[in-house]
Amino acid sequence: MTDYATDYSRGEMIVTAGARLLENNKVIFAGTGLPMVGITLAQLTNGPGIIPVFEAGAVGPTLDRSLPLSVGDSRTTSRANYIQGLNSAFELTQRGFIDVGFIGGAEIDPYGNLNSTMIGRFPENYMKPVVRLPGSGGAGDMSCSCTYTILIVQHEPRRFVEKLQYYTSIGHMDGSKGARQKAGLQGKGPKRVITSRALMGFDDETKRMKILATMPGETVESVQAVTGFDLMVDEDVYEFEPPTKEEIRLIRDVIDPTQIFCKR
Amino acid sequence: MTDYATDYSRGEMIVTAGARLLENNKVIFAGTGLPMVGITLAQLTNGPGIIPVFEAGAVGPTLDRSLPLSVGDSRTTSRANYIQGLNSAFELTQRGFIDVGFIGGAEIDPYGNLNSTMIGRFPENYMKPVVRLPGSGGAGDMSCSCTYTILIVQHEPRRFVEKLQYYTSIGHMDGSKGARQKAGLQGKGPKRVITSRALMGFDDETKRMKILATMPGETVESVQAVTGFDLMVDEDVYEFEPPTKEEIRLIRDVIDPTQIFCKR
Amino acid sequence: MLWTGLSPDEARTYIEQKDKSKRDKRMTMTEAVQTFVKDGDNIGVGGFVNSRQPVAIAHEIIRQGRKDLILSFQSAGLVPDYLLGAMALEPEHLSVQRMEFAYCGHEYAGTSSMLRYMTENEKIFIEDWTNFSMSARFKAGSMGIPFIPIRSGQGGDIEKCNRSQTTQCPFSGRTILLIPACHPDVGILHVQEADLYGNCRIKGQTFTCPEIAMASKNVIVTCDKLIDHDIIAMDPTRTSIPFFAVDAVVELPLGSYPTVCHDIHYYDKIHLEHFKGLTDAFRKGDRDSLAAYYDAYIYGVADTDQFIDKIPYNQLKYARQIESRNLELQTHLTPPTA
Amino acid sequence: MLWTGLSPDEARTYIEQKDKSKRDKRMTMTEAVQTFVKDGDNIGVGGFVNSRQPVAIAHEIIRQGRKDLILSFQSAGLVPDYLLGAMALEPEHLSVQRMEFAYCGHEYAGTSSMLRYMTENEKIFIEDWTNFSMSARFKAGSMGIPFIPIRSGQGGDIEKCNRSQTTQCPFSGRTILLIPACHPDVGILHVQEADLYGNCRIKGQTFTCPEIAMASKNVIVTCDKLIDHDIIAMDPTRTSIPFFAVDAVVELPLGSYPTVCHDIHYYDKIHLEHFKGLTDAFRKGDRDSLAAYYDAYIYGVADTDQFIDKIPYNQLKYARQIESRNLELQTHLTPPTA
Repeated sequence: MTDYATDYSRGEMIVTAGARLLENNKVIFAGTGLPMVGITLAQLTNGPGIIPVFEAGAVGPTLDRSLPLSVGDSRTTSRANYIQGLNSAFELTQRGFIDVGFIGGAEIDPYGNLNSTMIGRFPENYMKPVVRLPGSGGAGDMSCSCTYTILIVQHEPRRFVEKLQYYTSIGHMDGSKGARQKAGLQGKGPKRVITSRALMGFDDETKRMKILATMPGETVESVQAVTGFDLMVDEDVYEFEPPTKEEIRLIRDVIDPTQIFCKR
Repeated sequence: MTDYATDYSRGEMIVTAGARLLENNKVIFAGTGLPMVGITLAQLTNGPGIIPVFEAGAVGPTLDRSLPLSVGDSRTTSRANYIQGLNSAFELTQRGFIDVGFIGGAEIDPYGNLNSTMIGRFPENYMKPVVRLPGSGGAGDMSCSCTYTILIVQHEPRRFVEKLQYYTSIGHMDGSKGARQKAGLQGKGPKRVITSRALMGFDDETKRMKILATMPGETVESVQAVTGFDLMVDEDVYEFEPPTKEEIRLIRDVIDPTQIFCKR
Repeated sequence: MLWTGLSPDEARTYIEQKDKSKRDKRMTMTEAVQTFVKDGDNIGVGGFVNSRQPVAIAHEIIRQGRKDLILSFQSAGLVPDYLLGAMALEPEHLSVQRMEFAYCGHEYAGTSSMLRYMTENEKIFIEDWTNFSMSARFKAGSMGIPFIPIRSGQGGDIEKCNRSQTTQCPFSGRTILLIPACHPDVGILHVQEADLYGNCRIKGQTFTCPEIAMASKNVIVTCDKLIDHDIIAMDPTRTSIPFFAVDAVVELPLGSYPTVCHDIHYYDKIHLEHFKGLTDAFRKGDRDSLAAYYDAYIYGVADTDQFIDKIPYNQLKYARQIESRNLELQTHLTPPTA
Repeated sequence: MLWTGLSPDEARTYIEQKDKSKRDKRMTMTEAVQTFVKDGDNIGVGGFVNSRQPVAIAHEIIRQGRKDLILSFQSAGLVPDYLLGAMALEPEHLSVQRMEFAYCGHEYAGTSSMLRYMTENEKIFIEDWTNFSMSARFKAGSMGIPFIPIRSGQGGDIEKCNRSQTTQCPFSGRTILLIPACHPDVGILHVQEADLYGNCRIKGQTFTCPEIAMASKNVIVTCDKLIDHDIIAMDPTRTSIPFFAVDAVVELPLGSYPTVCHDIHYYDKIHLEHFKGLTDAFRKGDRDSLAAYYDAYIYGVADTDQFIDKIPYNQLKYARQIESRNLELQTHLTPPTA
């Protein structure tokens, strides 16, 4: 019988779910923050053969020097297979070498588009936003060219919105058929969205977000209640397995003991 | 009094002239054959600060491992400053880092265009030439993007022709004003042509080839006699200084003792 | 079409005419910035977020003061914050008119309060790109081509905010984005090792430093260590930037402190977070604390040695010790506290 | 638009679906060529003229026989000559239908008689490029872009013979050439060192080997030395090609002999010139001598070890001894004679 943890935080739930979704032996382009914690957990559990790629240029490192504080950190290079720079990492992505892009965003719409640029009216107030966010970084590139992406977003109504204030990282665009192909994009776009409330996918037809599983303690209703648009619900919706004690131990003792990205 | 050699070959005259034309401290992109001998002689005489670049990727080597047999040879890398590959070498050229391209060609026209692709009717017989030559190699690129070029051609009437059978490496095109600029090229094109008979430049107005100096033993008339088109003659035409004993000693004893490129 | 920095033709002409000889390029920091950083310059900022940021060069630019700068980078943290902070305090002494970038922030340590202050108060012009498109702009510049096609950064709002152009690929017929080269007036870089001619060796990721160097009109490099030219000549495949792309070599140990410098030192988190906290406070109205920092750590010191002298030794020592070692070898070290 | 090899979309889809795991990719030469070289394939040939040419792979392709091959390279000597020679002797066993290239010849040792024979008798289709444009085609392929702009190869007849297109730069308004990416079906490369996963270390110039590897659908690598993965992981900045771009790793000392292999051996001029002489003689009508060479050195041996076994030891020894040393250290060596 699996030994589940009973005491875990939202971040820890997200990280655990993310790690479990990463297939072994795949090439994963990890963004900064929780994705880095997730990929490290995956390497220590179900994905010892995972090949992490970081945008600053490291390919296939073993993350054994403690959690990197940045995707450009020297800690992303330990025992790597190949190291160059940003152009190289993104060209690998453009060429098709990256199976999964694992990224976070500040604001998401039903089609998996992300905003990490600004809060305010666009384009009118582009030069004078209400809140200026850091900008695309590499997420805007991963979302275009990784074979598919897994997204992490904080589950709050003001972050799950029908219409973004700014479209930074492209998901399924307006959901229309072949929209990404027509725009010249190559990757298939977002496949999963992970939050502390639910695991979501996208409807094959409409490309709108769909609950696949609820996180422990949540219901379809409680998830919908914190979402600013109507979620579809998968016919086989299920409850996601909680983190195991071992997963939590690894996060707390080994991966992020000082709670840099994963708060308790 | 300068101690001139009395016994030297045509190749040795060309190499000596080439070496003397190379300014110290300039970046010189050297093609295969006599240009490699010339740049080595320059490094040993008037141009110790010359920075050779070879298209296979070596920048700024000291040519102290014996004459390279190829521009891709390991001997072009000795004590270099920087080594990458072909794209890097040609991108440096495109960016403007190469002062002089020093190249050879099989057939030349009055405007310094070169043919190193085929003898035969073009385009009709492109797929079935009378003689197929090796092709552009890097000369077609150096001719476009080095700040200027110095060309070496065997001085025979069938090689100095009014119209090329194929335009491989671009010189002053048809001689019209701004022709290179209009075609999208960046470098200024050929500045000098060196043969065993003469040193030639190009008229500022017409861009046609012009005798600047005759090699020892030659006259304007003897040069014209082996040229398949009318040469202009500079008003200050002079006789080129013969090789010194020291230059010939360096070529024979140090640079090309087995006469790989420079026959006696 | 507005080219910020140099147009491709200007950039080509400048390099053509430049003295590319192999000569001693050592300079003092003061001299390097005086010579190569002018009012109105487009500055290409090396490093990535808070990794190998050219902090010492930024400090000197702040000390000397410059007006109407343009900052170009893919992702950066401390250097734009330092420059924007100087502008926030004394716009008559230093000002930034425009930034072309993909990300300005501090990853784990949060967003940039200086970017927020400047944009939310409409004090600078911004042009958004992605990390790849900005990197590829430097790459196009370094290659000597006026533009490069890429397959990202399209389909959303970013392309509406910048000078990219959508076109059809003439070969495949598919939609693709064309982005213009970036040729900064001056590239500012910190590397681990350089020789006196300017040949640079970068350890770990190169970020976009080689591309910035080759794309820029002039380049200032600070290095942790000046190494013999013979070491370069022994293995030229390790040279990341060739000498003729560099104009000033400033030997400056810890020139990217408190950001991380691969194999030399890790972040000084305490100092980074201290400064970050002051910028946060500034945005909320506390001007004096930030001004005091500038007076103490930048205006009040003559150079980087004096700046480093103000860092408690145990912070410096810890940053050096935890770099390039695995977790087990870090466990016996006690992190310093603020 | 005809794409030889893969179109950019096909190339992208293939790599997307490929198993990119880090696994043991060692194979015998026979197996590697059987698995990855098919009739009709576009073969990207690594090396440069007679430097680090993938001779052993070419020999095995000749032994196994393939039809309607396309050869893509910037500059090559021995490998196209070997393949064209095999076709000249027995077109039913091996044939090349097309070459896309900038230079085919032997520099100091003269033009390629096999290229002359094939073209002057109209037996193959040729497409001329320049060294840069062909290199940039591989580079575009490796970067995942369908074309790349370059500022050379235009204004003359070359652009009339190939698939490049002249256009106006949408930013600067100047004329520029667009060239299509090249995605070979299989890249064939010889490198000095590789690990069992396919991470490759190239010593000296990389030529266009990394670009060919990243652009191709599949890649066969022969290496002089198989090295521990730990050596790769110790300094990943020295990896020239990452493992996931490689499909077969064949440990094969002297796999590029008799061409030069940086730090391993210099040319075997005697063997090179011997073979070159036979191709010259073939063009003038002497079929038998060339056929005898193929029978003795290629068809008559099972593998590269047996080929090397036929090289007189003093030639082999001299080629190794004169590599990577200065002139003075070469003077006491006596060059072997044919």
